[in-house]
Amino acid sequence: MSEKDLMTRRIKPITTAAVIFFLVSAVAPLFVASWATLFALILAKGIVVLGIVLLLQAGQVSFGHAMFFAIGAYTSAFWGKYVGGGDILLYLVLGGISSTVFGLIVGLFVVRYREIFFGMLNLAFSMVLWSLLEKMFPYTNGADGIRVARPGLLGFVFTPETFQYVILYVSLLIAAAAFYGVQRYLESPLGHMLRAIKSNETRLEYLGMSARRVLLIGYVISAFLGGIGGTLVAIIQQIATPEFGFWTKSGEFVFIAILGGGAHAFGAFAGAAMFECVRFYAAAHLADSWQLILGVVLIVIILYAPNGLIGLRQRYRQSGKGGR
Amino acid sequence: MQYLKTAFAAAAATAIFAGAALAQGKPQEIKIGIATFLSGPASVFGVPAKAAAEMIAEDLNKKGGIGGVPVKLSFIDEGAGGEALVSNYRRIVQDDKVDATFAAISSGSCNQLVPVAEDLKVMNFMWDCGAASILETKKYRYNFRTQANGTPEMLAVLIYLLKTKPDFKTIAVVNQDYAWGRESWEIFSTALKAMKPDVQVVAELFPKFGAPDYSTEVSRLLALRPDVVLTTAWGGDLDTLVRQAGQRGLLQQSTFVLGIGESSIQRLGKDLPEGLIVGARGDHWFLHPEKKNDPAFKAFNEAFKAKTGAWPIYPVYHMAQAFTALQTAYDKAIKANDGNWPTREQVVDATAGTEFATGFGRPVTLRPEDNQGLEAQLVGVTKSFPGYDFKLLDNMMIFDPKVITNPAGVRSVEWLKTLKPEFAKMDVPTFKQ
Amino acid sequence: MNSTLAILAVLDGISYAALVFLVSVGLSLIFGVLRVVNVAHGSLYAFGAYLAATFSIKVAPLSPWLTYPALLAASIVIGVVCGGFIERVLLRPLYGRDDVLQLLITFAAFMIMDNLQRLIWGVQPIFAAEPLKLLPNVTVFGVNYTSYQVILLPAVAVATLFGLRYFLRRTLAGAVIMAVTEDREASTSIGIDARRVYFVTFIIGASLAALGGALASPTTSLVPGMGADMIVLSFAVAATAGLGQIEGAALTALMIGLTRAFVIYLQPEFEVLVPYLLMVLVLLVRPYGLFGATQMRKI
Amino acid sequence: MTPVLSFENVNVAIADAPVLRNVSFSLQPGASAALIGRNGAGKTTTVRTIMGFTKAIGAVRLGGEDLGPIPPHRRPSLGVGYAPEDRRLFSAFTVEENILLPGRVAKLSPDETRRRLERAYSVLPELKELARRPAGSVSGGQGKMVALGRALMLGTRLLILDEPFQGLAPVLAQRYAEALRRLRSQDKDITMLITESNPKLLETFADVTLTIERGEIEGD
Repeated sequence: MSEKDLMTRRIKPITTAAVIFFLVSAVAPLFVASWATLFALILAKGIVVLGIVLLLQAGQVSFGHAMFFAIGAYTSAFWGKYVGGGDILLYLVLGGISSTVFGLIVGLFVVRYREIFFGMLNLAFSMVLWSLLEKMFPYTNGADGIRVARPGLLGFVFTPETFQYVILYVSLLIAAAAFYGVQRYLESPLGHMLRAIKSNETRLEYLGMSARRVLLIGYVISAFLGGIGGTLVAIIQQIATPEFGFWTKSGEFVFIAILGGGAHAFGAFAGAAMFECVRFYAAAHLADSWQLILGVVLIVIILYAPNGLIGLRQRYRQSGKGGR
Repeated sequence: MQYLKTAFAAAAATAIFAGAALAQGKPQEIKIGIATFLSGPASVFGVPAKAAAEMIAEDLNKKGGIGGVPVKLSFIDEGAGGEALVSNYRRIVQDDKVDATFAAISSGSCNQLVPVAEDLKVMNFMWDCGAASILETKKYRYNFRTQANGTPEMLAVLIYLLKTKPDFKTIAVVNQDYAWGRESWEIFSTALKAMKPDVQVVAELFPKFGAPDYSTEVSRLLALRPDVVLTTAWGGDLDTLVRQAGQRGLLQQSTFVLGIGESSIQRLGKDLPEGLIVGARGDHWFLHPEKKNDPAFKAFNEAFKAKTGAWPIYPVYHMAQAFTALQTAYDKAIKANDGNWPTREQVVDATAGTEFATGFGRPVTLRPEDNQGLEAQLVGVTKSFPGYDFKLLDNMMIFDPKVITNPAGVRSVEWLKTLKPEFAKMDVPTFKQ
Repeated sequence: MNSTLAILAVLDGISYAALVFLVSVGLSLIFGVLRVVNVAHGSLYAFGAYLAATFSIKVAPLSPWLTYPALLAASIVIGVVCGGFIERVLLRPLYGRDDVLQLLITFAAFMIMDNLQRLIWGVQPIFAAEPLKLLPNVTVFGVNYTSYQVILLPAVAVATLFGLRYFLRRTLAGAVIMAVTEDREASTSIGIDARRVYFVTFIIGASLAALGGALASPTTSLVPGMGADMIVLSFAVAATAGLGQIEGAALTALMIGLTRAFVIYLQPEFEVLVPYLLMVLVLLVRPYGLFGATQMRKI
Repeated sequence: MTPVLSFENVNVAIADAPVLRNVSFSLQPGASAALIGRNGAGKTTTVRTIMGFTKAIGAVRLGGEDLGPIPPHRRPSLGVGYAPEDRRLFSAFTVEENILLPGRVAKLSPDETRRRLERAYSVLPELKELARRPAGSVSGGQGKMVALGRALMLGTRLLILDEPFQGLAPVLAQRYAEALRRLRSQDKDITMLITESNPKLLETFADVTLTIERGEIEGD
C-alpha cells in the first residue's frame, strides 16, 4: 500500500469527526446558552492552534505565537479606542492584515533558525511585545487592557442575546474555512515542502527550493491565523489585555496542539475543545485545582498517547486489528 | 438565520418562564454568584473575602435568609484568567441562573464582567473594585458599586497627610504598574497639585506588578530623600516594599503613606514601624472607633478570627456590604410589592438609591444617578499598643463621603482640579485608638 | 546622573544579578546536558523559596544562625526530591522523542507545581527575613544597604560560579558532565552512562534554582505566581548568554542586572523591557547567544 | 576458537527503512578486518550496532557473550575501543585528558592507566607533543590520531575505527597507517575492525575483508 493510500485512509475518519465537531458546535449552544460563548472561544482558539499545528508540520515550535494573538486582539482594541465604531468584518480584516504584516516582519528574522533557536527567538519577540503592552500605560491601559465595544456585523446591530450566537457562527464559519484551507495547503506542493523541512531540509535545498521561503510562507499563514483568532477572542471577551501575549499563553497554544495531536489540522480543534472544557468544568467544580488537573491530563497524554487525542483513535484501531 | 431565530426564541421563552416562576411565589433559594481571587497574588483579598461570604451566608440562613428565602453561594476564580473568568461568569448566570452576582475584586475583572452583567440583565454588585472610571463613562442599570471608588479613598489619605504633615516639600511615589497604581496616583497627584501646588514630585516609580525586589527603588529613594513617599501597593508587593524599605532605614527617613495599607498591617507585624499613614479603602478597621464596642461587630470579628486566624481586613467588610445591600434591596422590593416576592427587575429598581448599614462601619448610600456607593473613609497612623503583636491605627479620621466624593456626572479628575487649598481645612473628627 | 548614583546603581545591579545568575545557571546547565528547556525551573525556584522560609521559621527560635543551613537544606531537598522526580518520572520516558514533548511535560510540571504551591503554602504572602536581619547594614554615600544583598548574595553567586567551574573542570563527575554536554554519543562510546549524568545534572540544576529561591526568600514576600516571572527572566539570561554557557550566564546576568538598575534610575518605564529587548537584539545577531558555540547547530 | 566478534542475522532499520539486512560474520582474535562499502551502504550502522547505538534484531556477540542486554555505556569496559568517523573529541579538555577520560570513567587503577597511556604514546608518538593542547585546537588529522589514542585506552580486545582515512592528507594517512602497523606488531591478539570506502587503501594491512552493499555483507 502506498503512503498516499495510507494517508487518505487515515484522514477520512478524522475529516468526518471534524464535520461532526463543527455541526455540534453549531447546534449544541442552542440548547445550553452558556455554551455559545464556550464554543465560540473553542473555535477561536482552535484557529490560533491551527497555526501552531501548521508550523509543527515543519518540525518548528513557536513559543511566542501569542504575540500574533495579542496583535489581532489589540488591533480591534486600538481601533475601538482611537477611531471608534467598528464591525466584526472590519475588525477581522484589520486583525488579519496587522498580524500578517507583523508575521512577515518577525518571520523574516525567525525563519533563519530552527528548533530551540526558532522557539527562543519567537519567545523573545513576544516578550518584548508583552512588556510594551504592559508598560505603555497611556496608550494601552497597561495590565488592565482595553475594552472592545461590541461591534455590529455589516451594519446590523445586535442585542447581547443574539450577539453571542452571531459571534459563534462567525467563528464557526471562519474555523471551518481555516480548517479546510489549512488542509488544502498541507496537501498542496507547498505543504509537502513544509513537511520536508522537518524530514530533510537539505534535500529540499537540493531541489532548488529555499527552505526559508517555504517556512516563511507557513509562518505568515500561521501568524495570520493567530491574528484572526485573537481578534475573535477580543470580540467574544470584549477586551484585550497584555496577558494575551504572555509566554504562558503561547505555552497554552502549544499545549493544545500537542493535546489534540500535532499531526493533523483537526487536532487543533479537538485539543481546544478538550482544553477549554477541562478548564471550564475543573474551574467550576474545583476552583482551586484546575491547573493541577490540566497538568495531569497533559502528562498522561504525552506519556501514554504521544500523538494526542487524534492518535488515541488510531491507537485504538491498531490494537483492534491486532497488527503492529 | 434560522438558528438565530430559534436561539432567540429559546432565550426569550426561558426568560419568560423564569420571570413567571419568580412572580408566582418565593423561590427555593436566592442564588448568588461571587467572583473573587482564589489564585494569584490578589488571593490575599479573595480568600479572606470568600471565608467572610461563607460565614455571612451561613449566619444569614440561620436567621431565615432574605425575606424568608435562604441564600446559596457559588464562587468563580478571578485568577483563572480572562477567558475562564468570562465563560464561568456566563455559566453561572445563564446555566445556574443566579439571581445576583458580586463581581469583582480587580478593576480589570470588573471591566470585563460589568458589560457582561448588563448584557445578561443580572444584578451585579462591584463589591471591591475601585476604578472610578467604570461608572463615570456609562450609566448602567444592573451594576452597582457597594463601596467607594479610588477618588474618595485617595482624597481622604491626601487630606489626612495635609492635615498632619502640612509642611512637606517633596514627594515620591512607588506604585504597582497597573490600572489601580496609575489611577490612584493620578487622583492623588491631581488633588495635591490643586491643594498644595508648591510640592515637588521627585520620583514616579511604577515597578512591575508582582515585582519580587524593590532594592533599586529603595536605593533611589534613599538618595533622593523625599519628605513623603506614597504607595498604594497591596498584598505581597506592599509587604516586600515595606520590609525592604524598613530594613534599609527608608521608613525612618521619609514619611510613608500606605494608601490601602490596612490589609497588610497584621501580616507585617513588628516590621511595620510607628508613624506611617495608612488608608483603609472605606471606614474599615476591626477596632472601628464608633463601632468597637458594638456586640454584633465584636462577635463578627471574633468569629472571623476564630475561623481564619486573622482579624478581618477591608475586603471582608466589603463582602459584608454586598450582602447587606442585597438584603436591603430585597426587603425594600418585597415591601414595594405588597409583601409579594419581587421580580428581578423590581429588585434592581429597589436597589437604586438604597441606603444600607452593615453595622461594621457607617451606612453606605447607593447614589441613584450613577449607582456609585458613598462610603465613609477612615485614615490613621500606625502606633504600638500593648496586647497586639502588630501595630494599630491611632489618630484616626473618618471622612464624610458626601464631601470627598466627586458629584455624579463630573469626572473625578475634572472635579479634583477644581479643589482649593481650603478644601483640606475641612473639619474631620479625630479618634484615638 | 552623577558618579554617586552610578555607584549605587552598580551595587543594586550586582545584588540583582547574583540571584538571577543562580537561577539561570541551573537552567543553562540542564539545557547544556539534557537539551531540555526546563519550564518547571521557575517552580523549583518558588518551591525552594517556600521551603526555605518554612525551615527558617521553624529553626529561627532555636538560633537565628541556624537559618543559614536551613536555606541550604531546603534547596537540596527540593533539588533532589522535585528535580529527581521530574527527571526520573517525567523526562526519562521521553528521551529520544520529539523535543517539544520534553519541553511540554515540564510545562505541565510547572502548572502542577504552581497549583500545589498554593495548596501547600496557601495564598497569604510569607516572609522569613531572619537571615537578612542577622547581618548588619553597610552605608555607601549615606545610603543604607543590607550586607545580605550587596555582600552575601554576590559572594554566593561568585562562589557558585567558581565552585561549578572547579567541579566541571577538575573532578571526574564534572568532566563526565562536560563530556555529555558536548557529545552524548561519544561519551557513551567511552563508557559514560549518559542517563545517570542526566539525572545528576538535573538534580544539580534544580538545586541551584531552589538555592536561588531560598536565598531570595529573606528579601521578598513569597506569593503565588512568583515562579512564572522568574522562569522567563532566567530563560532570557540563559538564552542571551548561549544555552549551556556557565560563565556566559554570569556575565549576562551581570549585564542585565546593571542595565536594569541604571534604567530604574534613568528611565524606570523600560525596566521590564530590558532583558527581553537585550535578548532579541542578541539573538538576532548571534542566535546561539553571546557566548554560545556555533557548532551546536544540529547537523 | 570463540570469535571475538560475531553478527548473527542482524537486522537494523532506521525510520522504518532497513539499513542492515540479515548480516552475519565473525572475526577471530588478532584479525585485522576491513569493512568496505560505499557511502550509505551500512558501514557506520554496523559499527554503531556494536556500540549499541541502534535498535538491532538478531545477536551481536563479543567473545561469545550476547551484547543485546548490555547497555551501550557498559560495552567499552568489556575491552572495546571506538574511534568515530568525525573524531568527536571533547573540546573542553586537553588532548591527554581526552585520552585518559575513558580510563577514569572505567575506574582503572593509576598503574593500569599509566600503562595504557604509555601504550597509546608508543603507538602514536606524535600525541606526546600535543598532550597539553586543548583538543578543540588540533587539526583534523591530529584529531584522528587523538581519537585513536582515546580508543586505545579501553580497546584491549576490539578496536573499531570508523573511516579513519576519510579526509586525511596523504602524509597523515601514511603516518596513521604506520601507527596501526606499530600497534599490530606490539599486540598480536587485538582485533581491529576498520571501515573504509576505498578498497585499495587497506589491501596490504587487512587480513580479512568484508564487503557491504545495501546493508548486506559478503565475507571472503
